[in-house]
Amino acid sequence: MIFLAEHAPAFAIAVPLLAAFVTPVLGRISEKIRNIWVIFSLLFTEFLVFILGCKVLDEGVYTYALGAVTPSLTSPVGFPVRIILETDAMNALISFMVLSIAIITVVYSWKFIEKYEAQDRFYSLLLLLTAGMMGMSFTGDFFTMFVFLEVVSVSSAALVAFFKKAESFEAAFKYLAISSIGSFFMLFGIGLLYGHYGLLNMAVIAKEIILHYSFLDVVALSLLGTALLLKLGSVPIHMWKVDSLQEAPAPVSVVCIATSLVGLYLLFRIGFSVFGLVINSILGWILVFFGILSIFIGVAMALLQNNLKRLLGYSAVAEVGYILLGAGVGLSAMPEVNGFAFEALSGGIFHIVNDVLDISLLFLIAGSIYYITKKRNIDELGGLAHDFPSLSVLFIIGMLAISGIPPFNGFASKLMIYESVFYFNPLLVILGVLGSILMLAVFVKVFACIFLGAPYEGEVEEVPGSMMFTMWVLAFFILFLGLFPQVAIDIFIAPAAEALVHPEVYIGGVL
Amino acid sequence: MISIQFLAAIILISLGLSVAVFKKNLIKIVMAVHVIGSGVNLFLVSLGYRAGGIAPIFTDASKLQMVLPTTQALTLTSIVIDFAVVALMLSFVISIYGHYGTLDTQKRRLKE
Amino acid sequence: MIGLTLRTGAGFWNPVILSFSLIVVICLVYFVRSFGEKKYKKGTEQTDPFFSGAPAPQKVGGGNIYGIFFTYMDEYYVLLKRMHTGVINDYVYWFVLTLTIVLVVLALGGLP
Amino acid sequence: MNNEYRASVVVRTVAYILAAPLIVFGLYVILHGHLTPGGGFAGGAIMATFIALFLVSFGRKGAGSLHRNLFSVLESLGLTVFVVLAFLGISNTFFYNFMVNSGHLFGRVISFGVNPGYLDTGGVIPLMNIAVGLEVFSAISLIVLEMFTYSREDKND
Repeated sequence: MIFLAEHAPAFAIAVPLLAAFVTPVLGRISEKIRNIWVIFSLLFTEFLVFILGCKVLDEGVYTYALGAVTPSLTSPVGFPVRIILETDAMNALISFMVLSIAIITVVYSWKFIEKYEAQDRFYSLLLLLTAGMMGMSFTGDFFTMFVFLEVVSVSSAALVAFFKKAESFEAAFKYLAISSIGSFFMLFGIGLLYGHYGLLNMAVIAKEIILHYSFLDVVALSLLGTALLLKLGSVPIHMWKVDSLQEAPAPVSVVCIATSLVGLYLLFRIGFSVFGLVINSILGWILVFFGILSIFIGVAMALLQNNLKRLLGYSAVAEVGYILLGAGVGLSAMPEVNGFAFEALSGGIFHIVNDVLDISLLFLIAGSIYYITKKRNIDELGGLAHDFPSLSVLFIIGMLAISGIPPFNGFASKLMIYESVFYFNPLLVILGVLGSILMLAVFVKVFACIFLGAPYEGEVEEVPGSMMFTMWVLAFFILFLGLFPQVAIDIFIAPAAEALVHPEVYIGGVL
Repeated sequence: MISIQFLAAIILISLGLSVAVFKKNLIKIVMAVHVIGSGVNLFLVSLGYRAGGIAPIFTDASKLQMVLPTTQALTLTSIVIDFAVVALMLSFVISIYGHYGTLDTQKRRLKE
Repeated sequence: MIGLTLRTGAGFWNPVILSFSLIVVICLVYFVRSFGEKKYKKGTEQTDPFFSGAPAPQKVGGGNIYGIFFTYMDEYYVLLKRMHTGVINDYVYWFVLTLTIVLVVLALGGLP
Repeated sequence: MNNEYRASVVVRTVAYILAAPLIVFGLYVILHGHLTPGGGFAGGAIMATFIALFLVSFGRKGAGSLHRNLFSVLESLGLTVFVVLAFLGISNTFFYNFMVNSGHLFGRVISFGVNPGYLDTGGVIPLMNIAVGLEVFSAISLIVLEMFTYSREDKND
């Protein structure tokens, strides 16, 4: 157990990677063995991340040097020369969430993609994507971050094109083109930082930057920050995200939501831990600006849509806006975050968890509706509540949660964001609440069109039990976090926020 | 005085960006992505250049004379990534051409 | 009740109490509802929805909802539709524009 | 469009002549990855050039004799070997070079200073280079093969 906990950061990347390479071989033998293998490897990884998370919550930040004689030998010659994986409460939380979403996706996919070809490659790419996201969340240096970011881009673009329709190829091409341009700009920023400091390790750069902060760092920060805003799909560079969320299979859309979550984590890591000690409130204001823009344009465009998954894609864009709003208020108070700014940041982090649960539930319901009716336009649907009452109950839970209606989880985190942002700037709260109301309007429309009305005439299939099970699991967590928000705050949200607002602890983990 | 290799990298990146914004052909966009990647790679590898440096392999040169091979490793990795991205994008372009019958970026079905 | 009340810095929020009172209110509503008239005939026009005397539509399409909102927000939506062209060139253009804005704002206000 | 596409005799002859040097040079670059510039990716790409040349000179018939399943199995094998080698150092850390200076395979102990470049050094690095070379060779060959056959089929329809 101690051995596993010691090597957990490396294993969390390597186990899905190894599983991804073995999956095509196993798929030739038997589909059942392959499915068991995939789910078992992901469960094992989740167990590793869980014990790593417990260790980190107990003992503080944990660093792991790849290829060293002992894991803790991070800087043998005075500065780190190896690839270092650094774990604190924040990335333990993010990687745990990502793995849970991946497990739910795999269970959902068993039946969902049963009738399609190339299932081996689907699971293989899904595991590769998981490994990439693990790498992105655990990495402690900039270049490894870039590499895993590209692993995630390439594998998720290939997954978006899984249905092999004309539109899915178009969406995948757009996704890959814009995200690789973003990645290369990020690499350019990383190159600037390397040219300035001769190092790539985040913690060491964070330490050096206090002494040598200059215009070069500002350029690097804006390149990195814009590329990450692109990755997480903030307005006005959100169009690729909506396209790919619309055309991807529903489980892949859910995983794409998880990738933007990891992008948010990296943005926080760079904003708080690396540049947190030097940058003033202007970066926070930039995040607040893009957050408000995302809320407004995302919700307004969602109101216009008639394609269910495109509508959900735009609401995912709007939900990211709330996280940016909360975190931006927290960031503008760096380097000393306390009081309302800390509450806003914890609200933002709590909203990451809630957002990924709510949007995932809604996307999985959209996938089930496509599975049973083969239709995606809400005008062609109607009256599904007669035949599928449990699906409509799930949809009500998801829609109330995402629009922030008590007592669901979306309300708890939005309340934290609103109340603390109110002390920062009351106008922002008004805009945020307005966005939330419009979000409810969007989903009332969807509910009325899909589930209400005369019974649906047309061929329907049953929703398989494994798909219903995954959706009920998500709904259970939504209800649990809605009813007991303070439990979540005490156990993992507050330590994660603490880890972000104390960059010196992060720096001390390496040096 | 800005070095000529940095200037070349900046020119390559701006060329790629302008092609990506103004040219309406999917193949040209793939080329633009590749050119941006090459510009960034040129920038990275010229960061690591040191006049009169020695490769850090089986020599007993002093530590200060040897070149830190980090940037070379970075550039090689990023070339590999660039290769993978371009290959995948080209295969998407082949499929798009098969379905749409055109390479024009203006002919799209996903909008608003 | 330790751990059940969410402290938000400015106030507090207890979902358990709210859910409990919600259940109480729902029970109360059902109690009041039970006083209602029970003599209506099922399956006749008495249970049909009332739609100004005309037969009620069986299906409301997504485009039919919030029509008046779109009418009054027309200018805003024209702007939004012009923004979401779905052309890859414009995506790159928006990226470059955002990069410029972030760079200028950070350069003006982010330096020590 | 002629189904039996074949390149001219000049191209085919040059392909025959270049085949052996390409493979040998690719293997050389892979095996000397820990001593000279190059390594798994560069060597694998050089070897995959041979497959591209083969396809160009022998067309569809040549493509028919290459099995894509073989390439995907080789690709998986290369990647698996790479990760397993990284796992083997786990008694210290992941990716720990447990074979260097051990006296066994690729573990020759050398003194500090100039040497002629002994191949028998480097620990797991040469083995990882071989694994990566195998992976890159089969992956690039697979890409070239898929693109080649797809574009040919497209034209014939």
